[in-house]
Amino acid sequence: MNAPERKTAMHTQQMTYAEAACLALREKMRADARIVALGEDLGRGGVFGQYRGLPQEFPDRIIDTPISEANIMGAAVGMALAGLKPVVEMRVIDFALCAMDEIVNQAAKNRYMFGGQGRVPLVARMPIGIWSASAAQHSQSLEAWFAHMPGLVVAVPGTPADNYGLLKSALDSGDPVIYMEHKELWGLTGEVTVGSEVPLGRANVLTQGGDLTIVTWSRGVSLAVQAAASLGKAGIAAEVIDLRTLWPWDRETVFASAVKTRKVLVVHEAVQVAGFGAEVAASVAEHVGCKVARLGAPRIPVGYAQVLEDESRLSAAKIEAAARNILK
Amino acid sequence: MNAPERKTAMHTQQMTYAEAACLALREKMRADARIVALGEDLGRGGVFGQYRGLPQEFPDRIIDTPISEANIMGAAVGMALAGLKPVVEMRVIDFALCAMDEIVNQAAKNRYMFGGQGRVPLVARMPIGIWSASAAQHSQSLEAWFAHMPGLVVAVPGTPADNYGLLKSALDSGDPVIYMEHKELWGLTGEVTVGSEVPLGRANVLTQGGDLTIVTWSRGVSLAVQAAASLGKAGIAAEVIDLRTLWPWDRETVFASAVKTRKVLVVHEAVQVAGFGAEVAASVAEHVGCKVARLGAPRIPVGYAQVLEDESRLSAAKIEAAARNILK
Amino acid sequence: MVLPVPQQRLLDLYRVMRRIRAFEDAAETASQGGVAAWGLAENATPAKVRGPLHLSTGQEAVAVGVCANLVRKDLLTSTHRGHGHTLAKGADPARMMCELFGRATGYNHGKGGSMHIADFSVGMLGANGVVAAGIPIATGAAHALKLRKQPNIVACFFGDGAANRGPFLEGLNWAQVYQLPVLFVCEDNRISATTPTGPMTAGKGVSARAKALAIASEKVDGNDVEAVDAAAARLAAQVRAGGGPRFLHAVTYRFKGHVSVDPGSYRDAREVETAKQSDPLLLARAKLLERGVPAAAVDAIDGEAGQEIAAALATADAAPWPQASAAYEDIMNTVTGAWR
Amino acid sequence: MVLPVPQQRLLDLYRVMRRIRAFEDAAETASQGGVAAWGLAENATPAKVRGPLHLSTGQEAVAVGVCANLVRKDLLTSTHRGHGHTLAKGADPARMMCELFGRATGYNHGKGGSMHIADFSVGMLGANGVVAAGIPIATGAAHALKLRKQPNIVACFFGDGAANRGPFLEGLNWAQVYQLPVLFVCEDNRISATTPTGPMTAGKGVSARAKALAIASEKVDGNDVEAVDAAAARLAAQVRAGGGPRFLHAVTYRFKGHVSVDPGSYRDAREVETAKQSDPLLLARAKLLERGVPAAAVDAIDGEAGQEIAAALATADAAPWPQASAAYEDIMNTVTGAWR
Ligand SMILES: Cc1ncc(C[n+]2csc(CCOP(=O)(O)OP(=O)(O)O)c2C)c(N)n1
Ligand SMILES: Cc1ncc(C[n+]2csc(CCOP(=O)(O)OP(=O)(O)O)c2C)c(N)n1
Ligand SMILES: [Mg+2]
Ligand SMILES: [Mg+2]
Repeated sequence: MNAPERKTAMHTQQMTYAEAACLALREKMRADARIVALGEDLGRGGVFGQYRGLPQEFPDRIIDTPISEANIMGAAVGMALAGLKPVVEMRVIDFALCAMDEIVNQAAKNRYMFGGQGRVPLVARMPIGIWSASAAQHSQSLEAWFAHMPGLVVAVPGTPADNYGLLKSALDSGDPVIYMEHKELWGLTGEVTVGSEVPLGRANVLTQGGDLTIVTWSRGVSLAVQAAASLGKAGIAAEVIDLRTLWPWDRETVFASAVKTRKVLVVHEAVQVAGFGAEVAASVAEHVGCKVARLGAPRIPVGYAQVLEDESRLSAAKIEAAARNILK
Repeated sequence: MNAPERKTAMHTQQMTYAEAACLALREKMRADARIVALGEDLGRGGVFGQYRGLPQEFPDRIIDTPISEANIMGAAVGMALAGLKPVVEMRVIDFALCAMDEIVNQAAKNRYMFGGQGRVPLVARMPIGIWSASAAQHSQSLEAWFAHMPGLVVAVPGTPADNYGLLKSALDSGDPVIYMEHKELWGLTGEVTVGSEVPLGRANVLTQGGDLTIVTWSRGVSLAVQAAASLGKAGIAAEVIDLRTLWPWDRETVFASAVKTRKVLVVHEAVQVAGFGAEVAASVAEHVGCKVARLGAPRIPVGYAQVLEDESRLSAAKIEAAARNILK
Repeated sequence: MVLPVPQQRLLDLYRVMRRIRAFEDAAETASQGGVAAWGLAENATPAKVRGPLHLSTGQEAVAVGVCANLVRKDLLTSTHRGHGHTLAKGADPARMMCELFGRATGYNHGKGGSMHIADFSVGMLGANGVVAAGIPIATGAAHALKLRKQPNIVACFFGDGAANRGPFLEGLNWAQVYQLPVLFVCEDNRISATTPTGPMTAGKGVSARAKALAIASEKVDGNDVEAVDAAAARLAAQVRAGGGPRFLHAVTYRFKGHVSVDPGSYRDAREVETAKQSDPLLLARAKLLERGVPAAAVDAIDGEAGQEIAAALATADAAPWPQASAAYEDIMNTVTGAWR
Repeated sequence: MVLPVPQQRLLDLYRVMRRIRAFEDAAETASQGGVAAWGLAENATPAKVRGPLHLSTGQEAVAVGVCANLVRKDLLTSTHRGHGHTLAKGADPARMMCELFGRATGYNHGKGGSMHIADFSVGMLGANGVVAAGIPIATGAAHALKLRKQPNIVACFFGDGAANRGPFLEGLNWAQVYQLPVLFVCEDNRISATTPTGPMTAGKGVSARAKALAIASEKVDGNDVEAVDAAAARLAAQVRAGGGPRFLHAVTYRFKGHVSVDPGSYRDAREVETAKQSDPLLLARAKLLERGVPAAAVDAIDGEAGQEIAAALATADAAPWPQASAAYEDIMNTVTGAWR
């Protein structure tokens, strides 16, 4: 059933975060006929254009579905058990809440609970994050939930290159991957090395520095780099680490940086209380014993008006202020 | 519509954790006709006996429902908006995963999203924890998820007295409360001060000590007290703090103890990675800057066989070992 | 000029439909160019209405025909496409527009926007960003009304796409089991975002599903406000009399894209043009003229609606923004920052 | 002694039913006194079967009649009450008993127990602790079979209580929309844990719901294994021929409590006694005798089943426990402890 594999020579190309995902999926679908994608409105290329062109190339494998999140996810589990590799589109993570039994009790536990009799190699895409004026039910970031859940892999790409490379690795993982693209990054342009892969569990050190470590992911990445540049002008050298995957997460890289700088600031858009930043900060405190601080959203739903939404948003200025605070 | 309030004189009485909940609910239902309880099999007193006697006393207000977790929770939101105070029984938290949209997108956000036009004073009971040989889909503890979610209160009683006193406060909270009883505590007997209440957000310091602080809740409470007793024999004085509610949580009490002991061990049955222990440990590290450590379950589903289940279980011995480790 | 009663009712229905149309048109204009949704890049100059805006243009007759049979204390749950329901239930267009503009004087103090428009004071319990999520809430509200022995009913609006989600089954089953006072209203515009609903829906559609649960239903032309009004009158009366839930299946059409920034290019332009010939406002106007109501009287209603909405826009434009501190209100313990 | 073909089939069906009954009875005995479930206190001396045990005693004819029409490569999803389905699909009772005993040699290596009993090698994709959760999984498996152009079908078992959960609607709709090869089987024992299902279920029951989705259904006496076999044969053939999903509504009775430690005192004792007169094993035996099969031949089957299950118990009793380290297998990156 497999189409002949087309080898792609490595070359770099400018593209958006959405285009990077399209390209990764196209390559993988060409190489592996078991990959299908299912979700609402996919036949028109996905509501963010992240499947653009694929319905034309793979008319039988890009599947439009009824509005039935529970069944979309549950069906993907069944498909995986019966030999396919489904990519499940949840549109925004907020709607994945309609499919939590299927994700948590079914997809995540299947392999373990049945003693390894089956595997569930699905990739569940659930775009996260604040998205201009979309208010409380379309703006959540729940990566911490899935990091807490045994059996799940969690990927949180912050750049086009990582969205390309991680999506490919996710499709090879063999276990269910919660794949979280950020809704405000779709249009972000960057260089992608076509033909590359980004391994799960490997962080990316974006800037080197000895004064403090900033650990972040997803929407935080470009803002942290901006903040680091601004700090740099003031003579403060920040090491910015993009975790890229939260499970597994690259403890070695973070701990090594923490040992060097003795000050770790964790930055994420999600609510700070019980966010994944708590896991990183607690781990650093336990294993390195240095200073830690967190910057996340206050424990409020995301509001609609700009001024309210801004209270939940990250910004380079907020990151810079938090960095200066930990340096005090 | 309110029944005449019956004043209960304060007196203490021995009872089980399940009986304590029954008593609290009975008192509240007698005093406030707006309180109703709904869930599967409630008409027979609940599968753990935690509603025993109530169907007889309140035949119209203890409501048997179809197996429809999503609608049970969603209906409770509607009931609350239309003037009732529903107690929602989810049986075990694992089934509450079938109602996550209703809990997270509807119950938790309603008050905020609609600008305070309405309130959702519901109490969602979702028993947590490992329960002899019930395996991966009936043994979860997901308190960290709800602590992460703006709009929700989270209570995790560890004793009969607290199950009595917290359930009463939960019914007064005015906002949705995730009320997590532990399935292995139903039979636990203890002294209850009838007529008392336990405020939300106030921890209970169970033992005093200057050598280290053990912060825990729910199933961890009695095990930590046991471990502290054993440590005490070896001349180590542990201060055991039962948080009792995770949102709000009693940071002042924990920080004060941390300032004194300079060593904080957080203990919970839930998976350690991104558990609520991470929030406590990270907060202590940030605000007190002392040594922290965590003891939670490994990131595996709960297995069926005793030896597998034991890997996920807390024990006094494991707590003692972790305590000795942080003292090194 | 004294009109016979039926024309007065149609004029009243027409007036509310026209108010909705004017509101939607104004909101649509105010949203142009500024929504960072639907795959478009974020715009540097934000529009006055920044968030996703789901317009019910073309579907006014359903909201109006149903709500004409509700009293103020009756309750209503809505969908993401909720402006029409909210106005038809009696909300103030100016406070609604303030909400869409994200102002402190909006119904939700700027916290909700279009997708969460609500006016609890007239029993409108909120638009909802999650398809079908209003159904369980409506059944619960009806359950409370029954337990509290109140004489009111709940109208529960949802789209054709919602009938494929689990809560549709759970909610309808529940309402029938407990014989609750709820009128389910399926606004069947035959599309779910960009996907035609028909091929995604097994069997003979929503009425068959209601029937399988023994819930009596009626199907109406959802563009004919009198037909909707008449069917809703019958069904609401049965519900109000304690007969348990009823189901209204109203077939209509969505003139606009799924959200205001969606050009809807996945639809055949001719299909849209044809559908516009059954514009519920045109149909109602034609009926009025045919029955002898002078064009000037109808035009006057149009003019009043235009003025009313122009005033709403002006109010919204002049209204104050929320304070940043308001982000910590309407939620426990965050106002002091203590639990941040 | 050469029997005419129909009796051979009935004997075969009887043999599997008897195996299931013997398995359930033995498991029930092995679970006595040790389950810390259902409000009982934890017992100091754990039983051999520690976990919650949902017995299908009395319902054997449904599992057996349906699975007699499946081939090994056909797939099956089950419920919390899955022993019968698993045995009927061809699993080895000894490896099943090992699993119930929590031994390393069980199908799930002791990780799942009764509630997650499974034998993927015969296409039995698992019992499930969540009511109705098998339905979406079955539709997805069938979707894969169709996309991969495989000639097999999926049997999807669920209880009457499951028909009130959302995934029932979502899954049936999905199966019909994509015309998938799935046979839905409702094992209607008329109770959901301690709650009679009838009063919780609107309308004319599950078949009406299937019909509303245009899925053809048959209703059978679920205690008559020949009736189930015949109906399943018809429906499975239609499904296999590419006719899309079909629905079998089998009415039966649960002889035991909801779980093995539940005395079921909420039920009228006479109701249970009456029901036992329609014990599917008694009915099949009576038919066999009536048709001239000697009692000794039937007794022999009973004896063989008893021996087989006694052997399974002995195997399970002697089987090794899992190693503690096995807790970190079958899951990524935990085996090394690196990601603890
Ligand atoms: C649970 C859920 N899934 C998906 C969406 C995204 N979504 C918003 S509206 C819509 C289409 C809804 O169709 P229908 O119910 O017919 O309502 P209409 O938009 O036609 O009024 C979808 C898929 C959502 N909001 N909620
Ligand atoms: C989603 C969910 N809700 C509740 C339960 C608890 N529960 C287990 S079995 C059962 C009754 C199921 O009834 P039915 O589907 O008729 O199956 P039966 O037990 O009669 O075989 C319930 C409520 C569950 N396992 N999953
Ligand atoms: Mg529609
Ligand atoms: Mg049943």
